[in-house]
Amino acid sequence: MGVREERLVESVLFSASKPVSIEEIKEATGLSKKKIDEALEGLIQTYNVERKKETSIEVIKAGNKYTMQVKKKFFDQSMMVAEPEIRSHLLKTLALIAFHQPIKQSNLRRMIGPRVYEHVDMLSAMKLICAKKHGSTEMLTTTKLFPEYFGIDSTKPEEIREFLAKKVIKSIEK
Amino acid sequence: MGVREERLVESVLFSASKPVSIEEIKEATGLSKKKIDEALEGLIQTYNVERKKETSIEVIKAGNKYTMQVKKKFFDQSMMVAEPEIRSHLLKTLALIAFHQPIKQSNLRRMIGPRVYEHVDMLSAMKLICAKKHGSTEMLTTTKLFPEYFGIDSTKPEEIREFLAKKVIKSIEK
Amino acid sequence: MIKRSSEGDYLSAVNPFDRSVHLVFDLVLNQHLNPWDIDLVNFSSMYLKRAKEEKIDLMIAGRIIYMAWKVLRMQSDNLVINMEAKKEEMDFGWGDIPTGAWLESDDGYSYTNLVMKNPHPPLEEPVRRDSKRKITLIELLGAFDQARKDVEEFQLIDRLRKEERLRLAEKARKKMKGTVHEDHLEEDIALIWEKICRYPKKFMSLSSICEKTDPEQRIKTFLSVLFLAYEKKIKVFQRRFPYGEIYIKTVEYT
Repeated sequence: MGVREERLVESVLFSASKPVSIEEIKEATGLSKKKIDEALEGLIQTYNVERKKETSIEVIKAGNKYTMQVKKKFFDQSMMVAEPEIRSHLLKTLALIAFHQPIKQSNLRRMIGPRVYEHVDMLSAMKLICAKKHGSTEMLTTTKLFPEYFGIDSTKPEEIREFLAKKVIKSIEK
Repeated sequence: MGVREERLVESVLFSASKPVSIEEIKEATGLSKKKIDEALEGLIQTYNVERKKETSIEVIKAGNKYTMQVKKKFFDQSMMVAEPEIRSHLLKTLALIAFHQPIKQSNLRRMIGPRVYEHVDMLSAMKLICAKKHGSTEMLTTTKLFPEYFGIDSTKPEEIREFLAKKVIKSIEK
Repeated sequence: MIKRSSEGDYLSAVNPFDRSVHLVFDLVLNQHLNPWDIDLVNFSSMYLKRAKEEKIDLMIAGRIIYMAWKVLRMQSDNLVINMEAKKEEMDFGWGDIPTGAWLESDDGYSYTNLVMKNPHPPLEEPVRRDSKRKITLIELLGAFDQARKDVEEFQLIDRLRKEERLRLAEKARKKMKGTVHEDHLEEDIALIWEKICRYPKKFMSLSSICEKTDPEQRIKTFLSVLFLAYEKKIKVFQRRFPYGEIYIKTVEYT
C-alpha cells in the first residue's frame, strides 16, 4: 500500500470538511479508484484501530462517502468551537417563518424590517424554506428538508408549527 | 502529561475552522491554561515530529493562536486546481503591504499601479489589512488576523518582515 | 556628449535593441508607466553583455544609461517616501523596527523588486478545514424566543418612528400656516413663470427678471425659479461657483 497515496487521501478528507465520494477524491488527487480504496482502508485501520486511543479523530464511511470527524465522546467540546451553519440573525428569521407559517413575506417584513428579502433568499438557497408567489408578495413555508434537519417527525406545516409551539411553551414553563 | 487533555485539545483544533486562542480552548474544554499548554506541546510533538512521515496534517502556532492544517507539500499535490491569477496578484499586494507597513496607499500605487484601489478594498473586506485616513491618502497596515491566517508564528512587524524576506529568497531558489 | 545625452533631444538609435530600450524608458519617464514594471537588473546584465560583444555607440549608450538612472531614481524615491512615512508613524508600536536590517533601502528595494518579478507570491494560503456544525432543535427554539423579543422591539421602534415623523410633519405645517410663503408661493411661481415667458429671449440671467436691490424679491424669484426647474419647465445653471451669476434657460417645448 502506497504511503504517499494514503497521505494524499488523508489531506483531502481533512480539508473537505464534509463527506466525499471516491469520485471526488479521484478528481482531487488523480489517483486510481483501486489506490484510493486501499488508502481509505489504510486510513480507517490507522485512525480507528492502531491510533484508537491516541486520537480524537476517526475516519468513517457514511453511505457511499467517507469523512473525517471528531469521535462522539469529544463532540461537546467541538460544538463549542465549530461555527454554526446558520448565523444567529438568519436562524431567528427561520424560526419566525416556522412558527407563523404559512406567512406572507410582507407580514414578515413588518416584523423584522427590510432584511427579510436577503434572509428569504438565503434560506431558500439553503432549501429550508419555500417562497411561492401570492399576489404582490410571497407566501413562505418550510420545506421537506426542514423537519429532516431538526429531527422533527412531521412534514406538514401546521403539525410542525404545533410541535414547535408546544416545545416553546415547555421551555418557558421550565 | 494527561492523555485525555491532549485528546480534548486535539478535538477542538480539529473542529474549529480557524486558529483558536488558549482562551477559546479553555472555554471549550474547561482545562487550565497550564494543561492546555502541555497538551498543545504534546500535539505539536506528535503531529510534527513523531508522526512526521505518517500524517499530512500539522499543528502550528499562528500569531497568538493554534491551528491544524494540511502540510504545504500535500496541498500542492492534492489540489490540482491552478491558482487563479487574481488571487496571486492580491497576495503579492498583501506581501508588499506587510513588508513596507505602515505604507501610504499613494506609495503602494506607485509600486503596483491603479489596481491598488481594488486590492485595498478586497484585503480590507477580508480583514487582513487596515486602512486609516492619512491626509488625502490612506495609511495601510496588516491586522491581527494577518499572521493568524497565514500561520506566521509572530505578531511583531520586524519578525513578519524577516519571515517574508526569507520566503521571497526561498521562492527564487526553487 | 554627456550634456547632450542628458538633454531631452531625441537620439536616433540605429540598433533595434537600443531603440526598444529607449522606447521602454521613455514610456516610464514621459508616459507615467509604473517604474516597477522595468526590470533594471535584467536590463543591466543584457546591456553589459552587448557592450562586451560589440561596439556600441557611446552617445546612445550614455543617453540610455542616463534614462536607466532616472528610472532607478523613481523606483527608489518610492521607497524613500515609505521610509519617511515609517519614521512619522513610529508612535503606534512600530518604533522597535531595527534601523539596520530591513529598513535599509537596499533590502526594501530588492524585496519589492523580487515580489513584483516573481510569478509566485511569498505568501501561501493555508488549507484548513472549513467545517460548520449543524444547528440543533434547542437552538432553533432559543432563536424563536429571541426573535419574538426582537420583533416586539422592532415594532415598538417602528411605531415610535412613524409617530415622530407625523409629529414633525404636523409641526412644520403649523409653522407654515398663515405665513407669507404658504399663502403666496404658488402665486409667486405663476408670476415669475409669466415673466420668463414674456422675456424676449429663451436665455436670461436671474438678475434680469427681478429687482436687484430688494433682497426679499430676489429670494422669492430664486425660490420660484427652483420650483420651475424642479417641474422641468426651465434649466438653471451657474458658470462660476459659488458667487457667479445664475442663468435661466427655458426648455424647448415650452
